[in-house]
Amino acid sequence: MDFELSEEQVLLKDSIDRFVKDNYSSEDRIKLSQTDLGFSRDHWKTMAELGWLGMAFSEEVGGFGGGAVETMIMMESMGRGLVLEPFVSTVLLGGALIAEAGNEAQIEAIIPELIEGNLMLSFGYAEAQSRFNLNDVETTASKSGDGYVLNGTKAVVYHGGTADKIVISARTSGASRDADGISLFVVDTDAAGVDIRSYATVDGQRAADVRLENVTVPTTALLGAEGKAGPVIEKIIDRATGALCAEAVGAMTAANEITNEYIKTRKQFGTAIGKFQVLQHRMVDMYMEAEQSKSMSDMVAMKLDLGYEDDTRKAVSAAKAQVGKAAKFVGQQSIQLHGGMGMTDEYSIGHYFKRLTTIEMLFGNTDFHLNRFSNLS
Amino acid sequence: MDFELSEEQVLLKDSIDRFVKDNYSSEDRIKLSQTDLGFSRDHWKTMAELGWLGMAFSEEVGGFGGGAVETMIMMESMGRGLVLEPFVSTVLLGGALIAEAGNEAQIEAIIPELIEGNLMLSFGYAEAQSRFNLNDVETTASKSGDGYVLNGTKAVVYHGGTADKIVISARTSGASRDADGISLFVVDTDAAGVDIRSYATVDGQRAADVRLENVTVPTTALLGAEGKAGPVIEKIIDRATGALCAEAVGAMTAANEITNEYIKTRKQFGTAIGKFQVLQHRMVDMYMEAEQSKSMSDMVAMKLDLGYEDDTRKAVSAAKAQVGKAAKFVGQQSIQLHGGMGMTDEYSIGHYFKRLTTIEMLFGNTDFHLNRFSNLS
Amino acid sequence: MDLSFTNEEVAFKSEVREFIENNLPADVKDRYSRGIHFTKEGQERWQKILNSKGWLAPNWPGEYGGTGWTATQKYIFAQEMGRASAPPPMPFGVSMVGPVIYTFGNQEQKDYYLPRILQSEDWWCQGYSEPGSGSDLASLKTKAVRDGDDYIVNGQKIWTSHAQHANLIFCLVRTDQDVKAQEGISFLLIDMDSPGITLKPIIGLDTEHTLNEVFFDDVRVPVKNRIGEENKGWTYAKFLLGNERTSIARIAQSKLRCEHLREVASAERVDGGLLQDDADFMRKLNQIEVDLMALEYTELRMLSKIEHGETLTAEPSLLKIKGSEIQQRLTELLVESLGMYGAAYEALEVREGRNDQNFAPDYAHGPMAEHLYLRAATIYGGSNEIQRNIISKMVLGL
Amino acid sequence: MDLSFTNEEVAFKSEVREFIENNLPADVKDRYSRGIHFTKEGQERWQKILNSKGWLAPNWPGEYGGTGWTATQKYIFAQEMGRASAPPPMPFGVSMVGPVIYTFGNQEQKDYYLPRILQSEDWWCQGYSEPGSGSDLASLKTKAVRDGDDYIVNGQKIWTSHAQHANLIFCLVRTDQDVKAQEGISFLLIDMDSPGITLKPIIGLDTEHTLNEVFFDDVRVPVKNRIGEENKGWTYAKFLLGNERTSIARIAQSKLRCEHLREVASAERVDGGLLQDDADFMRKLNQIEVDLMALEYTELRMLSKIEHGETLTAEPSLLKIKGSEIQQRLTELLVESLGMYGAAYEALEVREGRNDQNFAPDYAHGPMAEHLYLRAATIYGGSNEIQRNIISKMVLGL
Repeated sequence: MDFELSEEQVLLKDSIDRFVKDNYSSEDRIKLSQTDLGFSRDHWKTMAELGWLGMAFSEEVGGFGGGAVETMIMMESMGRGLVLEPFVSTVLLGGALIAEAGNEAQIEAIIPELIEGNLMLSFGYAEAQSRFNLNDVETTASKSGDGYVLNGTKAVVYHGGTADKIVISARTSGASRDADGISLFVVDTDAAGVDIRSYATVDGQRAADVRLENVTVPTTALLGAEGKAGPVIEKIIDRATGALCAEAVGAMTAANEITNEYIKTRKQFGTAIGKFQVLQHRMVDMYMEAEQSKSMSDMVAMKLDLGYEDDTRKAVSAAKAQVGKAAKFVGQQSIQLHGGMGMTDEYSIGHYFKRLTTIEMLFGNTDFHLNRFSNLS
Repeated sequence: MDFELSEEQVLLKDSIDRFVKDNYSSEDRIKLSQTDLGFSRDHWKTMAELGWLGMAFSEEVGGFGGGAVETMIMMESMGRGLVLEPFVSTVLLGGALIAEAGNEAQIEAIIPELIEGNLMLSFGYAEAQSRFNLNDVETTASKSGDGYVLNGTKAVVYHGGTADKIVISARTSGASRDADGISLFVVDTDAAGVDIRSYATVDGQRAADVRLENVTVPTTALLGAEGKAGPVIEKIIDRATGALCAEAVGAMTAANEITNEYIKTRKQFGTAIGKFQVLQHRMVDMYMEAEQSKSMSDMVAMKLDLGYEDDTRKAVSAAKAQVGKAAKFVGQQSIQLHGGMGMTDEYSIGHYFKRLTTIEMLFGNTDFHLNRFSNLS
Repeated sequence: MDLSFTNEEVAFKSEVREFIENNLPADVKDRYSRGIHFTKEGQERWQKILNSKGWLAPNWPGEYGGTGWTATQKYIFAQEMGRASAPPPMPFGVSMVGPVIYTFGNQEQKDYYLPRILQSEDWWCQGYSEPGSGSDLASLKTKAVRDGDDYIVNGQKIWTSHAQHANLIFCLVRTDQDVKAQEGISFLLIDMDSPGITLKPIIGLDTEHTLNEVFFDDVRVPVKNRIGEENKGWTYAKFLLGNERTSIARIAQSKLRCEHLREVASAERVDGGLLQDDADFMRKLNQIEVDLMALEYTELRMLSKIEHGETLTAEPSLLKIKGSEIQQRLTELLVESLGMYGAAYEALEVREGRNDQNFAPDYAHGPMAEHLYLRAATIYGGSNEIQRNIISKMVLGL
Repeated sequence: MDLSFTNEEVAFKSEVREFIENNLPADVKDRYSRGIHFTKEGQERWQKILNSKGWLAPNWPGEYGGTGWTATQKYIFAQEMGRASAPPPMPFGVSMVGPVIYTFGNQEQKDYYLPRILQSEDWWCQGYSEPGSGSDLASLKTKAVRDGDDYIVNGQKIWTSHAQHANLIFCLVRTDQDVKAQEGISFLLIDMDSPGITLKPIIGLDTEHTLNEVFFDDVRVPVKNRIGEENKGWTYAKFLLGNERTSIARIAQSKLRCEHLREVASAERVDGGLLQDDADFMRKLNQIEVDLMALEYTELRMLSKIEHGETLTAEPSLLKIKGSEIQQRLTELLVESLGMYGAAYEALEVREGRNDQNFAPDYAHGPMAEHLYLRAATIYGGSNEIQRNIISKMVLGL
C-alpha cells in the first residue's frame, strides 16, 4: 500500500506542471477560451510531442503503456491550469473506446494519428432524455446494404465541433434503456447528414449537439461486436470519471491556494480577512474537502490499474460523489471568500468555480453516483 | 394578519410562565423526573385549578373555549420549562379524541373529570411496525356479544403507565394500512388482559408498551363510528403536532438563552468564548432556526383555528419539518457550545437537548413530514 | 393573533392582481421570469406604468408620492408583483436615494429629485464600495475637497451596478481626513455627465455587463448637491443600508422559481420517467419550499411587529441571509434540473447574435446565467458573514 | 503508487483475524458491538489476552514491548480489531502515558511502569482538564509545591474518564506561578490511593457514570514520580496530545456501525416494507459510507506519507474532525432507525435491574446511550473547533 509516485511519475508530473505554468496563466487561458476554436492547436502539438497523448494507450496499440495512475497525474496537473485542449474527449473517450473495442484495422488507422496529434476525436453518448443513464439510447442504427444508417441526436458532445471523428452510440436492437443492443460507430464529422451545432459551455470549453439524419456508415465503422457496446461504454466512462476526479483535485487545490492567498492579503477593518475565524474555518473545510477528494482520486486510479471489477465501479461512484460534493463546496466558497472580486470574469477564481460546477455534473452528478454506489452490489 | 397576542392571551401566557418559573427550576425538574411517577400530581391539580386543562375544550363540552392559539401559548411556555405533566397525553390526545368523536354520554363521563384534574388519559395508536403511519394498525377489535374483544400491542404510549384510561386504535375491518376500518376504544387501564410495561424515555418522561390480550370492552367503549376513526386520528395528531411545535419553540428559546449566557461568561484563552466569531455565527444560526420555528408554530396555530383543510395538513407538516430540523440543530449545538459542561446530566442544557431530540421524532420525524408535505396536494 | 386578511385586504389583492395582469408588458415579464437581464427601455416603460397608477414607491410618505399603504398591503403588493413576474422598480432611486432625500435632503433637493425618480427621468446608481473597502465601508478613500461653491472629487468606486444606464450617482466621499473613519464622510449627489468621470465595465462571472468601476478625476460637484451636513454622511449611509436589508428576501420571486422548477420537473425526462419522480431531486425542492415558507412567515411576523410599533434592530438581517441562500439554492437546482444542458452557457448577446439555436429546450438558457449572477446575493448589501456579525452583536449581545 | 497488499501483509491479516476470532471473549465483544460501556473485569481479561500475544501496544518501540510493525501492519491490525468488534486497550496507559514514559521518563520509571501497563496491573487515568481550563489547557491551576522529596499537590481535575477504575493518574500541575502559562507546568504520576485525593462522579447525559472530578487536598507526591524536568511538563503534554489525535478517527468501528445499520434496515418495518427500501434513510447511510471511505483513504494516504519519512504537522486533525462527525452521524441514524423506540432509554444498570423487559427489539437499547455519549466526540481531545484552529494556523498559515 503506497500512495507515493515513482521517479518516472514525478518526472511526468513535473513536465506537465511546467507546461501549465508556462502556458496557462489566467490571462492566457481566458484569451484562449475566447477564440473560435476554444483551445490551441499549438499546445496540442506540444502535448503530442511530449508524449502525453500516447501515455494512456498500451504498447500493443502504439502507446506508452501508462495506466490510470499516469492519467491521474496528467489530469491533476491539467486541472490546476484548467487546460482547455480536448484531452478527455480525444484520448480518454474517443481514443480509449477505439483501443478497447476496435479491431486491428481501426486501431492502426486511428491511434497512431491520434498520438501524433493529427486527429481529434469526441464521444457522443448522451441524449436529451438520457440524463446520466448510459443505456438510455434512442439514436438508432439500422442495417442497410453494406453498412448502417444512423438517426438521432446526441446532446452536449464535448468538443464535437472540433473533432475529426465522433464515436456515436446507437441502438441496433432492444428497447430504449436496455443494456443490450447498443453499438458504437466511428462517424466522420464531415459525413453527409451529420449536423453539428457547437456552443460554448460555462467552463470556457465547447460542446455540440450532433444531429444524425440518415447518416450512412460502412460496416467497418462498427466498433466492436454489434449490440454489445454497453459494458465497453460503462468501463470507458468509469475510467474517464476517475480521470475527471483527478482534474477536479487539481482545480480545487489551485482554487484553495488562490483563495488562501487572497484572504491573507485582502484587508478589511484594518486586518487581513484571513484573521477572521469564520473564514479560517471555512478555508479549513475547503482544504479538508480537497484532501479527501485527493485520497479518493488516488485510490480510484490505483484500483483501476488493478482491474475493472464490481468494486471498481463502486469505487468510481464513491470517488465521484465525494469529488462532486467537494467541487461544489470549494467552488462556491472560493467565490464567497473573494467577495466582489470573485464575481469578476477577469479574475482567475471564477473560472475555477465554473469548471468545478460542470465537473460536478459531468459523467453523472453527485446524487447519481451516490445512488449508483448504493445500487451496485 | 396579526401575530400579536390579545390581552387575555398575554394573561394566560404570564400565568404559565409564572408557574414554570416557580416550579420548574432545573433541579426541581430533574428531581421530579426521577420519581417513580415522573411528574407531580400537585402540579396537575394546580394546572386544573388555573383552568389550563379545560382551555382547549369547547364550551359545549364544558371547556373554556380556547383554540389552537391558546394551546400554542401554553405549550410554548411549558416547553421553556420542560414541564413533565401529561398535558399532551391527557388533554391534547385522549381528551381531544373524546371531545371530537365521543357521544354525549362519553363526553359527560370523561371531560369534566379530566378538566377537574381527576382523570388522566393516554392515546395508544402506534405499533412496532407502524413507525409514523397512523393507518398502519394491526391491533384488532372483533365484535363479540355486546362488545368488542381487543388484541394487539401498542408501542411507546406516552404516559400509558399513569393513565386511568387509554384510547386505543384498533382495526375492526380492512387490511393493515387501510385508511378505512380503524376504530377507537376507550379502555380502562385496569381492565382484564391489559398489560402495561412502563419505561423511562430519554427526555425524562415515561412511556409504555401496552399489550392487549383478549380485552373485552362494551359497545359503549367505542368512540365515534365503527371503522371511521382514520380522519379523526389524523386531525387530532395534526393538532397535537402543532402544539408540539410550540413546545419545541419554547425549549429552543430557553436552550438558546442558556447557551448564549454561557458563552458570554465562560472564559478560555483569557476571553469569553462568545467573542470567538465561529461560536457567534453558530449562535446566530441557532437563533435563526428558533425564530423561523416560532413563525411556523404561530402560523400553524392560527391556521388550525381557521379550520382543518388540506392546506392545514400541509402547513402542519411544513411546520414540523422546520421544527424538527431546528430542534436537532439547536439541541446538538447547545451541547457543543457548552463543551464538557454540556455532557453533564446535572446541568440543565442536556435536558433541553434530550427533549428536543425526542420532539424531532414524535408524531413523525423530519423526513416523514417533508414527504407528507410533498405528497399532500 | 389572526392569519386571515380583512375584506379590504382581499379586495386590494384583487385590484393589484388585475392591474398587473392588464398592464405588465409581456416582453418585460418574459425576461424577468427567465432570469435574464432587463433592458433599460423595458424597465422604464414598466416603471412609468406603475407610476401612472401611483404605485411606484409604496414606502414613500404620502406627501412625496407614496401610497399610504399598511405593512400588510405592502406585503400583498410585493407578493402579487413577484407572483406575476413583474420586476420591481430599480432600487437605486426608489428604495435607496429617494428615502435619503426625503428624510435628510433640503426642500430644493426634495422638489427637484423626488418627482424625477417617480417619473423615471433620472436613473441613479450607488457609489458606496471602493477597491479597498468592501464590507468595511467606512474605510473609503474617495476624497472631496471644498473649492468655493464646489467640491473637487477624486477617487474610485467599484461594483457599481448598472452605472452604464445612470445619469446620477449618490456617493460617499471623505471630506475630513483627520477624524475617525465614520466621522469624515459626506453624502453627495453627482451628475454622471460631469467632466472627469469615466466608467470602466466589469464583466461578471456570467460574462454579462452589470458592474462597473467609476473613476473621479477632479470632478466638480456643487456644494448644494450635498445631502444634509458635511461630515455626517455616515448617518445617512447607514439609514440607507437599513432600508435595503428588509427588501432583499425576494420571497415572492423565489416562490415563482419553485413553481417553475415543478414545471421543469414535469417536463424533463429521467430513466424513462420524469424528473418529478426522482426522490433526490424532489426532496431538495421540498426542503426549499419548507424553508421558504418559514422565511415568509418570519417576514410576516416582523411586519406584524412593525405594525404594532415595535422597533427591530438587526432582526431583518435574517431575511437577507435566508432569502439569499434560498435564491442560490433555487438557481442551483434549476441548473441541476437540466442535466448536462445546465453546462451550456454563453452571454445573452452572443447567443442572440447567432443564427442557429441550441437544440436544448428553451428554458435551458436562463438558469446558468442566473446561477452565476446570484453568487453575489450572499456577498452584496453586506455579505452574509457581515449580517451574522450584526445579529450576533445587536440581537444576541455577543 | 500501489493499493495492493504484499503477500506478507495478506498473511498477517489472516493471522490477526484468526487470533481475534479465536480469542476475543464473547461477552466483551457483545458489549462493545452494542455500544454499551465495558466492565473493568472484561476489559482487563481481553487486554491480558492481547498482551499474551504481544499485541497490546503495537506502537511502542520493540525494546519496551512493541511489535515493530510497519504502518501498514498497524493499519491492518486496527481494521481487524474494529471489524471483529474487539475493544482497543484502554488508551490512558498504552497510548497516552506509556509513550510519555518511554520517551521522557528515566530508567527507573520505564522499568517499573511500562511492564505494569502491558500486564494490565495498573489502570491509568488522565489529569489534564480543570474546571477553568478546557480547550485552554495551559491555563491550569492545580498547584504542586516542593517540600523536601515530595510535592504537595492542591487543586482539582475534571472530566476524568473512568477515574473510578484507576489506581494511577498522570497529572499536569503548576510548579511555577511566575512565568508564562506554558513554562511553569510539570508532569506528575500520582497514586490514586494517596491521602487527600477524593473522587466525585459526574453523571453524564446518558445517565451513566463515566466522568469524574478529582480533588487534590495536600496530596504528597514523591519528586521521583515527576516525568522529565520540572517546569517542562508542557512539552510532554503536547507530545501526548499529538499521539492522541491520530488514533481518534475510529474508522474500523464506524464501518462496523454501517454494517449494523444495514442489518437493522433489513429488519425494521416501514409502511409494510422494510427500512432498507426507504430512500431518505438509505441516502443518509450511503452518504456516510462514502464519507467514511474518503476518510479511510485519507488516513491511508497519511500513513503512506509517514512511512516515506514525511513529517505531518496538523494534518491528522482532519482525521479527528471527520472521524468524530461520522461517529455522531452514525449513532444519530441508528437512533432514527428505531422510530419512536429510539426515545426509550434508561441507564443500563436501571434497565438490567428490572424484572420485566421492554417489548422493543433487543438492539433498541444501545443506540440512544451511545448517541448521547458520543456528543462528546466533537468536544474531547480538543474540540473540533480547536482542531480547525490548529489546521488553519499550522497547515494553511492563516
